[in-house]
Parts: sequence; C-alpha cells; structure tokens
Amino acid sequence: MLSPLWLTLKVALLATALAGMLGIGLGWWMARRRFAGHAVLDAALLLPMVLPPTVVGYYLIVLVGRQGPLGRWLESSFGITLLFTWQGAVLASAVVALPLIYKAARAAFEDTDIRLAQAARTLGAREWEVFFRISLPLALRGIGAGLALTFARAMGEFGATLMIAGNLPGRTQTLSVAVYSAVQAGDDPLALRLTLLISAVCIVLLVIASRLLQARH
Amino acid sequence: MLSPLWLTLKVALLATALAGMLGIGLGWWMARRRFAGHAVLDAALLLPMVLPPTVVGYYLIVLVGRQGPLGRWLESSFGITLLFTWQGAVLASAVVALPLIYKAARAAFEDTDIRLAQAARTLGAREWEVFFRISLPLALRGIGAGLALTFARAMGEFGATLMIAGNLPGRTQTLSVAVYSAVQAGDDPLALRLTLLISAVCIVLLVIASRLLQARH
Amino acid sequence: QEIIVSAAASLTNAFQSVGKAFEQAHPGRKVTFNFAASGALLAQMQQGAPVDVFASADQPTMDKAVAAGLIAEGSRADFVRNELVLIVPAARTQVPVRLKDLEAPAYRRIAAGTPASVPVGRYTMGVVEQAGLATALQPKWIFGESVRQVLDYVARDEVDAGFVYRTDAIVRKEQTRVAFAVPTPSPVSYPIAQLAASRQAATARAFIAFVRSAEGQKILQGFGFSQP
Amino acid sequence: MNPPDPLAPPVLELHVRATLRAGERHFALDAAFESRAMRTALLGASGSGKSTLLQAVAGLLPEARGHVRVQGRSLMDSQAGVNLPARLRRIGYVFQDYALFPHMSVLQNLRFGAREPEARAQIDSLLQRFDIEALRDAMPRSLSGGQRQRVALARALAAQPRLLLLDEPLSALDTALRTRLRAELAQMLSRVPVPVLIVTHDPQDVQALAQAVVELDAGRVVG
Amino acid sequence: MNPPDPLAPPVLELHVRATLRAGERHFALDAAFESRAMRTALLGASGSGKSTLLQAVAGLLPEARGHVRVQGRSLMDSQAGVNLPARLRRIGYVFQDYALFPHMSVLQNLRFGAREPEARAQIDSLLQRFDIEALRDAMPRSLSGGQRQRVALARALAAQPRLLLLDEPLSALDTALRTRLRAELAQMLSRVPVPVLIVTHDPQDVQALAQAVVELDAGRVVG
Ligand SMILES: Nc1ncnc2c1ncn2[C@@H]1O[C@H](COP(=O)(O)OP(=O)(O)OP(=O)(O)O)[C@@H](O)[C@H]1O
Ligand SMILES: Nc1ncnc2c1ncn2[C@@H]1O[C@H](COP(=O)(O)OP(=O)(O)OP(=O)(O)O)[C@@H](O)[C@H]1O
Ligand code: MOO
Ligand SMILES: [Mg+2]
Ligand SMILES: [Mg+2]
Repeated sequence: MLSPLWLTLKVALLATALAGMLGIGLGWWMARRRFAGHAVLDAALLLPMVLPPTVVGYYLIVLVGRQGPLGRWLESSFGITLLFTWQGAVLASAVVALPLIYKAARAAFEDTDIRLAQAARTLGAREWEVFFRISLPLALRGIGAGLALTFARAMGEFGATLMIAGNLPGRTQTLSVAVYSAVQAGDDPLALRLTLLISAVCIVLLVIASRLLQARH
Repeated sequence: MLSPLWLTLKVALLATALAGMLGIGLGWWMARRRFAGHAVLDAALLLPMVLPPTVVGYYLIVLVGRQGPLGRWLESSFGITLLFTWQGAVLASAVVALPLIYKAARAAFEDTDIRLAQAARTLGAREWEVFFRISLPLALRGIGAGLALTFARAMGEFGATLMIAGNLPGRTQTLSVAVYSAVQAGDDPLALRLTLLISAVCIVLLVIASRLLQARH
Repeated sequence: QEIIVSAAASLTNAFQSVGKAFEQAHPGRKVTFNFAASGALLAQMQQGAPVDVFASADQPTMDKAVAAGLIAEGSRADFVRNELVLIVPAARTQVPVRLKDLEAPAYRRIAAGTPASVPVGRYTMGVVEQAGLATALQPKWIFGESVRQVLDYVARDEVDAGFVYRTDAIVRKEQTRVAFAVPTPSPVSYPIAQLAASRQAATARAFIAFVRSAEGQKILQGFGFSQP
Repeated sequence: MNPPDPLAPPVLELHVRATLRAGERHFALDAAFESRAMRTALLGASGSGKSTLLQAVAGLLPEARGHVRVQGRSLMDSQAGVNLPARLRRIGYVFQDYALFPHMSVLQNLRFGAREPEARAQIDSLLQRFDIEALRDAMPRSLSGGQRQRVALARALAAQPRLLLLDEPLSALDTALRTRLRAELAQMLSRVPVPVLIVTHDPQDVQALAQAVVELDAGRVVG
Repeated sequence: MNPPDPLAPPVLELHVRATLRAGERHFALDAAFESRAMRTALLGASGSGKSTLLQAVAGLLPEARGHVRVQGRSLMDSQAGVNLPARLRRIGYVFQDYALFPHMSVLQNLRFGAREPEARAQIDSLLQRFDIEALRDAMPRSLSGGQRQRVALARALAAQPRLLLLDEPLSALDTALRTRLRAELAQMLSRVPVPVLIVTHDPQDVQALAQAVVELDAGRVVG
C-alpha cells in the first residue's frame, strides 16, 4: 500500500507543479490580453475537463504514443517514452487538471487592482517583478484554491492515467488506479482501506498547504 | 446523437444549479466562520474530487441505493428512487463537481472587501441583502469561473453517473458515457464525432455564459 | 527479465495468482500485469505500449490486435473458457429457470454490460436475440460500465437479475445466486498471445506456456474458469 | 440654532473601549465624552483613534465595550448586554475612504440605503445639492476623488439617518466647492436636526459645522 | 531658492490630449503648459482633470497623445514616436488614494522602489521625517488614513525620482502634522532639486511648496 502512495504523491505533486506553471501563466496572459477568439480559447481550455478522462487519455496516447507525432519526436530526439511510465502519469494528470488552475488563476488575476501594478511600474518594476511581487501575491488566495483543486484532481485522476501510464503495480499504479482496481475486483475491504488512505493523505496535505499559505498572509 | 445531448445538457445544467447553490452557500459560510476543524472540513470537502469518480459512485450507491440508509428513507417517505434515473445522474454529477464551486466561491468571498459589507450594514441591509447585493456580485468573477468548471465537469462526468444512473440508452445515457463507450469499443469515427459534438456544445455554452456575465459588469 | 502482461480486467484475481506461481517456477523472471478493459488495452498496444503478452476477454478484440499486426504469428491460443450465467439477488425466493422467464413482470430490471464496450454485454445481447427476447427485454435493461458493476447491482438487490461470467458470480457468492448457465452461440473463450514487438519473447512464451500448463490451469479453475 | 436644552438627555453620551491588534502592534482606544451639542467635531492627530471611534459607534467593531447613547437611545451598553447590530443603528457613515459599492452606479449607491419612499423622493435633490446629477449613472471607478467623496456624503444622507458620522467628508474638495458644500451641509442639518459627529482637520469646518469640540490623543479624550 | 535660469530648458513642458470613456460619459483632457519653476501647483475644481493629467505624465494612460518633457528630457512625444514606459520615467507618484501594496509592510513598500544602495540607505531617515518609524513593520490595512498617506509620500521619495507627482499629498493630515510635513518636504526639495507637480486645494501648500500655479478647468489649462 505504500509504494502506490509514494508514486501517487510524486505524480500528483509533479502534475500540480506542471499544470500550475502552465495554468498560472495562461491565466495571467488571458487576463491581460484581448483578441479575436479570446472567449472561445478560454472555453476550449476547459475541454480536458469536459471530456471523460478516458477519452482524454485516449487522445493523449494517440499524440504521445510511439506512433504519435509528438511521441515519435520525443523518442527519436531524447529517447523519452511516456507510455507506461510514471512520467506519462504526470502528463495525463497535468492535462486533466490544467483547466482548474487556469480558470482560478485567470479570475484571480482579473480581480486584482491594476492600479497596484501601475504603482509598481512607476516605481521602476519590470514586468516580471510586477508579476512575481505584485500580481501573483495579490491573486494568491484564488490561485491557492485553484492549486488545491489541481492537486486533488491529480491525486484522484485515474481514467487518463490508466490509459497512458497503464496499471502496472509498483511502477505506474497510483492509489486511485488501485482503488479503482480494487472496486472492480470486488475486493471491498481493500477498496475501503485505500479510500481511507487516499482521503487521509489528501486532507493532511491540504491542511498543511493551507497553513503555509495562511502564514504568508 | 441528439437524445444523449439533451439529456446531457439537462443533467449538467441541473447538476450545476444544485452544486452551485450548495457550493456557494458552503463557500460563504466557510469564508466567514472559523471553528475547530475548519481546515480539515475544508479539505474534506475536496474529497469527491480526490476519489476516482467510479469510487464516488460506488459509495453513493451504498448511500442512496435501495439498501442504503438514505435511499431507503427517500423511497419509504417520498417514493423517490435515484438509482437508474436521470435524477440520479444529476446527483452524481453534482456531488463530483461540488468541490469546484465550493473552493472557487470560498476564495472569491474571502477576497471581497469586508468594509463594503459593513457599509451596507450601516445602510440598513439585512444579512441576505448583504449577501445577494454586495458579497455575491463582488465575488462574481471567481464564482463565475467556478461555475464554468462545475458545468464542464458535470458535462464530462461519467464515472459516478454510470454507477448511479446506469447506462440506459435514451434515458440515462449521457454524451460522455457515449464517447466512453465508443472509445472502449474502438469505434474511432464515432468517438471523434461525439468528442467534437460535446466540445462544440460546451464551448458555445461557455462563451454565451461569459458574454452574459460580462454584460452584467 | 521482466515482461508486461496486459490482461482483461476480469482476469485480475486469477492472473495475480498465476503470476506468483510463474515467478516461483521461473526464478529471476518477473511478470508485471496491466489490467484494464480489453478495449483500453488494445488502444494502448496500438500506440506502441511496451507489452509482451496480451490476454483478452473476447475474440473480437484479439482479432483486431491480429489485424493491426501486433501479434506474433502462431502465438495466439485460447487458454480458458468462461461461462455466461444469469444471477439473482441471494434473498429472492423465486428463481428463473430459463431465459423466457425474464419476460415476467417480476423481472423489472435486468442488468448487463454495455454491449458496445463490455464483452459480457455483447454475449448477453447475442443470446437474448437468439431466444427472440430482444424486444421484450429491451425496456428492462440496465447497462453497467463493466461486468463488476452488473455484479454489484445484483448483489445490492437493485436489479432483479443480471448477466455475468461465472467467475464474477463466485466473488459475490454470499449475496448472489446463480440461476442457470446461459449457453452462448460461440463459447466465451479467452485468447492469449505474444506481441510481435516483445523484446522478451522467450519469457513471454514461457508465461503463455505456464498459463496453459496443468499447474496454471489448476489455479485458473480455482477462480471459476474452465479449460478451453 | 437654538441653544441646547439643559433638561433634555445629552445628544451624545459615549464611553468606548477597544483594543486593535495586528502582529506585535496594538492600539488601545478608551474614549469617553458627553456632548449636549447637536454637532460635535472630533479632532486629533493622525493615528489618534478618530476613525476607530467612529467605527465603534457605528457598530462595526465587534470587540468594542462600553456604552453609546444618542439622544437617549442606547445603541450599545455592554453592561446591560445591549449591542444593536449596525443595521439597526440608523447611522449615516461617510467612511474616510468612501467605501462606495464598486458594482453599482452613483444612483444605485444612493438608493441602497434609501428604503422608504420618502427617502427615495429626496435623492434627486441630494444629487443636485452635491453637484453630481450628471454622474448619476457613472460607476465609482470612473469618478474623480472629489466626486467619490461627494457620492459618499450623499449616500450617507440619503438613508435618512438618526446620527451622522463624517470622517473628513470634505477633505478631497477644492476650496470653492468645499465652502459651498459646507454651507449646503450646514443648511440641511439645520432643517433636519440630526446629531453629527464629524472628523475634520479644517478649522473652518469646525467653525461652520460644529458647536462642540472633542479632542482625541492616543485613544483618549483630552481637553 | 534661486530664480529660474532663463536660458535653461523649461522644467516642465507638456501638452497632453486624452479622452476617457465609460459608457455614455466621456472626459476630454487637452492640457498644455510650460513651467520654468521647479515646483508647480496644479489647481482646479473637483473633476477638472488633475489626476488624469498626472496619470498621463506618469505614463499610465495608454491613450494619451502629445508630449511631456521634464528638464529637457522627453518622456513622451507622440509625433516623434517616443513613449517611455512608466518604469523608465523615474517618477515618484503619490496617488490620490495611495495605492499602497497591501501585502507588504510599510518598510517593504518603501524598499520596493528603492533599488540602489544609496536609495536604501535613505529609507530610515524618510521613516523618521514622516514620523512612521514605529509603523515600519505594520501592514497598510492596519494604518490610519493619515498614516497611509505618509507612507505613500515616503515611498514616492524613496525611489529617488527625477520628477515628483503629488496628488493631494497632505489632505488627510491634521493641521499640526500638515504644517510640519509641509516644511519638511520643502526643506528636502530644496536640498535635492527634483521638479514637482503638486495637486492641492490648500492655499498654504501652494504658498510653501510651489513657485508657479497652473489651473485646470474641464480638462483645459486656464489663466
Ligand atoms: N488592526 C489594527 N491593529 C493595530 N493597530 C491598528 C489597527 N488598525 C488601526 N490601528 C492603529 O490605530 C490607530 C488609530 O487609527 P485610526 O484610523 O482610528 O486613526 P485616525 O485618528 O483616524 O487617524 P487619521 O487622521 O490618520 O485617519 C493608528 O495608530 C493605527 O495605526
Ligand atoms: N474612465 C472614465 N471615463 C469617463 N470619465 C472619467 C473616467 N475616469 C475619470 N473620468 C472623469 O474625468 C474627470 C476628471 O477626473 P480626475 O480624476 O482627473 O479629476 P480631478 O481633477 O483629479 O478631480 P478631484 O479633485 O475630484 O480628484 C472627472 O469628471 C471624472 O468623472
Ligand atoms: O474483462 Mo473485460 O474486457 O472488462 O469484460
Ligand atoms: Mg482616520
Ligand atoms: Mg483627483
């Protein structure tokens, strides 16, 4: 029961980091820019959420599988294969969870007072300073909520993960895949134990994270 | 292809409404109150997100099935059964999507300026007026983002839905279940058509919703 | 030396035991399983998943794998049979004895796997059609995402009857009762094969041989499977 | 203005204690005074506790203890267990930083507190008096500083309060406008006799608008 | 103060055109003036465009056209295609509503713009002059109105700007403090000769801090 736990944590944390960077960046960009098709792009960024994870997983393997355009390039250029690896699980979870942090970040950035960013600029701040020292801290509560959701989703993701990473015990079998398998195998006691474990771990981590965030306030 | 579409829309919209009311209420309450176990409850409210939907569905059946405590009560008191009905699908989707709107609403409410609520109180506003006329409109952007995520999730939900609602063609078969089946059955052309349909519908609805929201600003 | 065996979800419990026995019998060799629905397994292999052995719950999925050129020639073999059975909740006093009984109003809801994606559902629809009951039963169906879901519905007394494999019924023998076995037009046989791309062909073949050996078959029978 | 009636209860009687904390810092307010004048000016150096006192009177400081009586009406009396919620105190409060509702137009801001038809009927004349009719449909974010201040003042008056708390209500206005509004305000207050507690740094405001002066220093009343 | 040198370029030369819109309303700014004085007061009624003009000079109004030159240095010249971003204009701007960074302490607010070691070294003395040393670790939300205003002023000066834009920088201060800070400011400005454009409604501010006066009315320079 411990090996899937570490794997799950590793996958969920890395996926949160990956989706977090991408989603916060996208949210920032979409909050500031307006262009034709802006609203459509915004809605399209939610699609990984709208499609059943298994379907997302399916299209992901079409893309990054050995036959896929991206997969072939990754393999020939760097010798990286994503199918049946925990890195693949990270990718799947990150893609599925991306809409969560993106939407939260965009709303949070739009709610920050632009006049504070302007004040920072008159004080000589470059754009990256404005971002890291003003906009990001001011949007922290909304972004924190988005990251909590992202992490939770990454912990619970199994549809797309199962497709890309497979269900290889000890190697790519995350806790949620294990719970799923246990339920499927009719092993109720194991399913319950795993459910309690995953719930406890998640609550503990989220509580710690919220403490840390509060301390910064 | 159209009958699952209407069903999906009906289920997703009702689930968004249900999760929305509950999640916004919970978010408001959690934003204002502090008590022992507050952080733990906050994290626990994310659990429907952390557990694989199939597992959530499984426990929901245990709860609202005919053998379940809630299910038995509902049936004997009101003659309502949720299993294998589209109302069951609404419940499953709402439960799975609840964390999204809850987290978004809580963060948005916490970011609103309490002094504006205070100003409203000095002007004679009751608490419900403060909520509906001040706090809710001020938190609208964050809440809107949360509702968009909730809707998208409800559209895409199928793990828990399938468990509770069964997969009754024309009655409880939602679009995402249909895409899932198509992918599983290896019917790629059908899967692609359904994917495009579900994506298009979702984008159109989200774009319309964001227009409406903007008009209010 | 490690091989990856992609096997249908319904083999989960049985293959885990087989795998342990195989590793004991062949020290230094390791089997890692990848359990999922047969359709998902096929999609993975088509995209180049590094699988050595594929065990499907039905022939059509394996046929598609062969057609896609994934399977090493001559390695395909049927290794177990399963049986379609009709089960009812254990508490029921009335038990159907033939398919036609399901027409009775007492059977309001009947669960089966989703025909499009769950093999057991395909078999079910086949026999129902052959018995001329398709129209009569049509309004009664509740489709599950997997055979386990069908089993669960019956075990919880949510439906009046359900079609599952014998191997599944065994898992919940306390809460369910097998009414009768349903003969299928084509037998429910599971094919196993080595992947053409396998880099561990020897181990893969050894595993397939072990599954088909007397020892392997004994384990599988313990989980309710019968000989091919 | 008539001279205060010596037999009537004091217009304002208050004794407010509260301690504000933020990290290591804290600020203790312990201010008591009585005033028989309808309009009292609250003076004091920056940071002496003027705004904090107004908040306590308005019922916005949950930690406040003591008592607040306005023309004999008890708004708070912690010994007697009385603590009217802000909503029921009927106070017109001009916050130092206005606290306009950013999602409402000027008119909507004014209407928010004007519940009775009578109060509503009066809104047009308020807009006119404060020279903001042209801005009735403007949103606060598109107003200048002085315009915002006038809206805040008009909003407080529109609610027909029984006590006015004005926190530097004219500070953002140019001299001409300030003189005009000061006169306007004085005139309005003489017609509808509402008790007023006004924070200001302008001696002319004190002269024109107040009949008594209370001075705060480090949270306590002096002089 | 020395009399202005007639041969040197004017301290301030500007002509700014911009139109603000919100819904139906719009406000057209079209203000041009030259000033040879180091310190110029900008007067005008509430809503006449003073804050808008300062924003344009600071580079915060993207729609602004025209030119802005400070001591010969061109900050904007739309004909020549020059438009320095706000970051490079080296302007110390005291916003009318302060715009303090709410997530930073007073000290962190001051340090934000003080990039060079020399600027940093000066922070302590600024805190002292504005009587806010005791508040160095306080967060803006726990400050009084006048305290916030002083922090905003200190923050603008801490960045060692080459032009100061002060939007009613002393309006929230009590009379005593106001007089003291006015003197303090005048003294600091006489030591480090930075051009100043100050919006104020207080004749005493004009007298003590400005050598020239420009008056705005409805977006245009009058008188
Ligand atoms: N949450 C807080 N924690 C600690 N101290 C606080 C808090 N809020 C305000 N203070 C301090 O309380 C004192 C009184 O603040 P208050 O706003 O009442 O002053 P004021 O008299 O209105 O001043 P001004 O004229 O500058 O507006 C100030 O010194 C301020 O720094
Ligand atoms: N976005 C906007 N759209 C339309 N009008 C605006 C907008 N922003 C400001 N205004 C108007 O522009 C005018 C000038 O505003 P500005 O803030 O420059 O005035 P000001 O001279 O600083 O006044 P005050 O002394 O009251 O601060 C005001 O009438 C204001 O209502
Ligand atoms: O073993 Mo299956 O492919 O889930 O019926
Ligand atoms: Mg104050
Ligand atoms: Mg202004």
